[in-house]
Amino acid sequence: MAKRPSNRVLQALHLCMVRIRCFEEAAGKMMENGKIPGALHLYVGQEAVAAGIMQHLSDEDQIASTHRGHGHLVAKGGDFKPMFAELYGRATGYCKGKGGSMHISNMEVGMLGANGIVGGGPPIAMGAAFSNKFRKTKNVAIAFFGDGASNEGSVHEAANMAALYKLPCIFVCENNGYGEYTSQANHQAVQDVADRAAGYGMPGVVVDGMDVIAVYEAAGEAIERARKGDGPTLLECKTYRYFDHVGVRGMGLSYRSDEELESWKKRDAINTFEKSLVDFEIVTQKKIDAVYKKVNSEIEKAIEFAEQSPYPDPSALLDNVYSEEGA
Amino acid sequence: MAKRPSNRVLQALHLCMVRIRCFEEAAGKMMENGKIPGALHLYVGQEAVAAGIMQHLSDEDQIASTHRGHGHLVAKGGDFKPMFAELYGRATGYCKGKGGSMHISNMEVGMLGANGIVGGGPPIAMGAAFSNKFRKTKNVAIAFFGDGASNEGSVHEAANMAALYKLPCIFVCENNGYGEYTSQANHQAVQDVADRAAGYGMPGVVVDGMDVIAVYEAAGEAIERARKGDGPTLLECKTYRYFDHVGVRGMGLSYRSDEELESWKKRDAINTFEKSLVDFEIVTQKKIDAVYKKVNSEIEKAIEFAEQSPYPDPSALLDNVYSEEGA
Amino acid sequence: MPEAENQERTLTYVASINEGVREVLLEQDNAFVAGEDVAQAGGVFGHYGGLLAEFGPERIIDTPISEKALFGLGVGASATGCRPIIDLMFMDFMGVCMDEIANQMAKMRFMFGGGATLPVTVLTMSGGGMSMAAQHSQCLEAWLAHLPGLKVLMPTDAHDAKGMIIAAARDDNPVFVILNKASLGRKAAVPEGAYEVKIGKAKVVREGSNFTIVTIGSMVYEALVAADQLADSGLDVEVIDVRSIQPFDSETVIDSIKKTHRGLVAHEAVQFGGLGGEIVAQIQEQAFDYLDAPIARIGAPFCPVPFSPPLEKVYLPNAEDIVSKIKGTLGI
Amino acid sequence: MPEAENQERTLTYVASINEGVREVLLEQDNAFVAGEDVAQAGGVFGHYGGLLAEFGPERIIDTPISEKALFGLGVGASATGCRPIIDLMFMDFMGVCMDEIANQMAKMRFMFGGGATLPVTVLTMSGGGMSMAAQHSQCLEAWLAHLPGLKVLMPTDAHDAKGMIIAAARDDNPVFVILNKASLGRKAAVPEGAYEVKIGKAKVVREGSNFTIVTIGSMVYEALVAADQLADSGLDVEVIDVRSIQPFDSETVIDSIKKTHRGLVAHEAVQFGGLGGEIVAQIQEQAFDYLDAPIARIGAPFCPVPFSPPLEKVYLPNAEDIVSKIKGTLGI
Ligand SMILES: Cc1ncc(C[n+]2csc(CCOP(=O)(O)OP(=O)(O)O)c2C)c(N)n1
Ligand SMILES: Cc1ncc(C[n+]2csc(CCOP(=O)(O)OP(=O)(O)O)c2C)c(N)n1
Ligand SMILES: [Mg+2]
Ligand SMILES: [Mg+2]
Repeated sequence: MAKRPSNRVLQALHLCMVRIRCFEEAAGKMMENGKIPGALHLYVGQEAVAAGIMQHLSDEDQIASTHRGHGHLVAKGGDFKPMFAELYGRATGYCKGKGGSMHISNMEVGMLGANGIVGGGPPIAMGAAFSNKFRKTKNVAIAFFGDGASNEGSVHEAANMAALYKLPCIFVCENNGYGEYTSQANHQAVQDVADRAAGYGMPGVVVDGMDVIAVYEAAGEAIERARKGDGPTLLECKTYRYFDHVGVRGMGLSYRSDEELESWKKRDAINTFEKSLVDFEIVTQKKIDAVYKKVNSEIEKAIEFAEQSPYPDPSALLDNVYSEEGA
Repeated sequence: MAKRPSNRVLQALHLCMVRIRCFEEAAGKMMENGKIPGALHLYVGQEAVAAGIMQHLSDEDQIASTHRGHGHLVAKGGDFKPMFAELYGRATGYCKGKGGSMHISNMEVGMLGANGIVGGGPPIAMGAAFSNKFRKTKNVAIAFFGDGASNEGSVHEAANMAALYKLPCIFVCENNGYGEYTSQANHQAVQDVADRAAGYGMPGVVVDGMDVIAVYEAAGEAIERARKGDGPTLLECKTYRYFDHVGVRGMGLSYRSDEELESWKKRDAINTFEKSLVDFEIVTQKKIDAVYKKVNSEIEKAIEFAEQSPYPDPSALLDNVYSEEGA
Repeated sequence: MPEAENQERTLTYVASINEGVREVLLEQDNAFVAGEDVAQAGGVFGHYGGLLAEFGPERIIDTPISEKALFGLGVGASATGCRPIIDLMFMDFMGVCMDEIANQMAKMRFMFGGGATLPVTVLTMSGGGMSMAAQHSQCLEAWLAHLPGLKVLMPTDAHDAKGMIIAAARDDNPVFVILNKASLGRKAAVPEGAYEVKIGKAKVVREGSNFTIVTIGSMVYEALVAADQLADSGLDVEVIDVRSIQPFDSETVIDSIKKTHRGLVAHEAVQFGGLGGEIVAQIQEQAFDYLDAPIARIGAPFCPVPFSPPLEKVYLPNAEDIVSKIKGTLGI
Repeated sequence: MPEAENQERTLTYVASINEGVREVLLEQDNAFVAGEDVAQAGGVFGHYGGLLAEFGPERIIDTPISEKALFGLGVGASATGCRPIIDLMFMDFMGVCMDEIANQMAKMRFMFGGGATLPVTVLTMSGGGMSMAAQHSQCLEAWLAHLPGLKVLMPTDAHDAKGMIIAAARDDNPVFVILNKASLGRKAAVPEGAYEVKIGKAKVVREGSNFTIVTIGSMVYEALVAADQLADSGLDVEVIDVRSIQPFDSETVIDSIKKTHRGLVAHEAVQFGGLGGEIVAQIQEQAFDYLDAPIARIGAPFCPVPFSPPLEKVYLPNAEDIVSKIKGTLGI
């Protein structure tokens, strides 16, 4: 169907996944070192989803993210420095330290925020898609949500409205099998969230979320469809998170087995993709190593930047509650 | 499939529909006469749905109704006197005049209330179904909702939870083609709300809501399934309301055509059923006339009762906010 | 009412809402109206009548019955270049979309460190008196005024309804304009064309020298009646229409109290936990030494809104209640 | 704290919640706990730990992330013979299910003319201090206390947490027990077995003669610290823990003010529109002639809860704020 991605795209997908992985691992480490306060929901394991989708988007396309939002922002073009600074709660962060991990955002790259409310994003993405259509742009908006979030009424309402108005909105369900510590089997009676698409009158597509090319291609189709004015798609990506729901080791509950985790790690999106890249001689292992090195040094600098950045001044507390221009 | 209903059942279905029709027509008249205050959402046209479903239920089975709730309560065994008294806002009403049309209810016959909030009923019915299972009864609970309400998040959540726990809950969508003045085509991109059932892992059934036998049989299957512990069903009944959204003539908006209304009236559930009953010599026209006479005289008495009933005493205002027993 | 003094033309509240929205749509290309039955039906109270014909279905939009999506639309579209006007048919339905209101719309700008601007206006209808019972008659403005990030207006008369809708739509923040059912058919002088009623400014609707009634929404009418009745008891009552509950114009209220030394706050909302408490607390904090008597409050009793007309009549605070409360407090 | 005087055993707040719920489950066959991650995970703060093992999956129930359904479950099941305990993980999520809370749970009994009884208990977690930012740190009790039909409790310490959960579950009305994060790890003397902390009764946690601090939830701790500090300034401060905000025990508060003649109300919730206003209004209405100074208020400033720890620290009211506010008000 979709033509095979160019080498440029393949490398971009790889770089994107590596950037996310390294960012999240570093964030997790800094959290465990007591440097990052609050709750951190890490994206490690799910990189192929963010990478495969965001590869199709420009800064004018929007996404509304979830509590597990760093990966989305990295893929959408977020800069490491203001990202780390935000996680650290510094004045130089994307949200001036006011949002933190759960509200990290950058409107300039079209990232309408992580969201502390499960199911909070899809109505907002749908609204952005409405705006895209209303303003007669060709932009799309992506609504990210988890398998757990699929049971929130807000997702249902947003999907129905998007289908009704044929909005350029892609509903991306990142099904990692769990909502916190509750398995999918314990939160819904269906196996594929995509089965819900038919009830809204939109296509429902299931894709292997550990296969970045599969995600890239399925997303490409959905996004093209949306840009043409043919309306939304529900794209379900089967994936897995390697760390705990919150943080790295989290609360240490035994809600899933080591075997399960290992079996997913065997299919790790980055490892398998790198193997293909090398096997098909698209890049050398050396080049791959160089990618990691570059990314990690960027991360080091970003952490340094964050750690040297000042905390917000107490006097800033009451800023940004209202926009003053219009008041 | 299901065996042909007995003559007793056929007559009960007929009586039930006639009782609803006559009740609603009288209520509409009294409203137009200025006797009934507030908003009245009349059920005329949809009688086959309430009749066909409630025929399977006992007082211990529950229903959670909608803003269009009189028909459901009549079919569930509601008494005309306290019903009219409630519409009139009298102390002798089912809710002591505190609820009115939009909150009419009677727990003794398992009617958990009309509801002023679109989509308000299904989570409550689901909760009652949970209770039935928890308390190890064989009772079922019915969640009524309209085509318009199918787009509320609450319905989505209740359906998913009911399917997950295999609750004895039937989700009955009365699709009358409109939510207030907005046609189904203008509120959702699908034609059959039942298409949403698959996404929850429950059967979805579409039935002709103007055919009381069809409703009765489909409901019978769903209810039997639920009582056996096999979980919920989404039963969509295609139907039509003859009067305006509120009241009889309502706001006089032209949101649907006279032809459309007439075409549905030609298939009127009561008329066509009566014709069959006579044709198949199950009852005589004379007996049918007697049914109307009896029902109408009961209604007259009920109206008289309501009109002669006192309004609630102002001192009753603060009663019933809390239950005192446990406080 | 001072602003309208030289105007001849009077309009009903319903018609003035319509004019206000129309002016906004003429003025702002990226403004649209979205809500349930706002387009084809023109709103359940007719206040959007004619707008579909004039502005077309792209700008006057009937939505599904999905308030979470509706408010998501308001948030997402306003953050990305539109200026939505969102209609919530009855204020009571806020519960269905309170997350979108409280956690998204109100907080997005702050959470993003100022990164997002949300020029969205919400119009909704509050209050009782129509036998609409417990779920269609509430006054829940206290919920909204407690939420940093929102502005909240409650225009009482036709003049303010139009002017506040325009002010709200021109503001770059989420602004709720809470309309009230008791005003729907009432007329007031309404200027043609666009004008603003300033957000954050209360209005002295009756001047007086020795008692202040601070009122919100429908209670303004009752307070004016009460003021007339109290004149016989030697009270020269000043009546203030708060109009803008967030931001709240404490200055106008405090100045009046400093002049009159006595006062009462009246609203239709349930008294316990209503805005009356906030206003009283501010008065006693800022004008303690001026007070000759406690500031009294009038609000609805602690029960849901009853359906039965005689009960609802007892339930709703009115001029009589105000008069007797004031007399009781002053011992006259 | 008087009720616990002769008890040796101390427990953390987390452990006392657990015991309270356990006592209820032992006592009431038709009680069950439903919520997100309450069963297998034992709750995100561990307060339901061990209950699944003891009572089984029929009574300790993990639900989908569907708060509307969860509260519908509470309403429907309680109206039909069960006594549900519903866990709402964070109070901030109320917006997602506010209709079920406000329009169904709170009003059903009244709308039905007394025809329904809803013995349902809701447990939820409020407050800041954990860098959880704007959507996981709120104190929204003012929304609930404004709703006739609900009872609303805010136990501050471990003793009251257990006793109030038991009292709530034995009550035949919908009762919210708002727990608070600042208390989670704190210990207090907690009796074994079942006991009730009476709904509607405030607690004098420190006696004093010439100033009253009326507090809610986490602010009790700050008030006690402030009281110690103020002793040097000649103030003998009485501290009242409101505990039951609906019904509200005005008697205890008024009695104290009549004795001390001066006071301050402190809560963690945003000051504007918070319950402080209600309490101040009642005090000045019922004890006007006893007041030597205005009743001051302390609450959070008018902005969402910020993430960054130093900002959150400024945001959260504390002992220092209380002390300086009191000194400012009294001019000492
Ligand atoms: C409305 C709401 N309910 C509950 C929560 C608590 N919570 C945070 S994340 C989460 C699980 C979400 O699961 P899923 O949507 O599958 O996303 P994942 O964490 O797996 O990425 C829950 C229950 C919340 N933040 N908001
Ligand atoms: C949450 C909510 N939104 C909107 C309304 C206003 N309203 C009352 S009835 C109705 C239409 C309902 O349509 P449907 O569910 O199809 O039921 P029908 O009236 O056709 O029986 C609307 C929008 C409401 N009562 N509650
Ligand atoms: Mg998940
Ligand atoms: Mg309908």
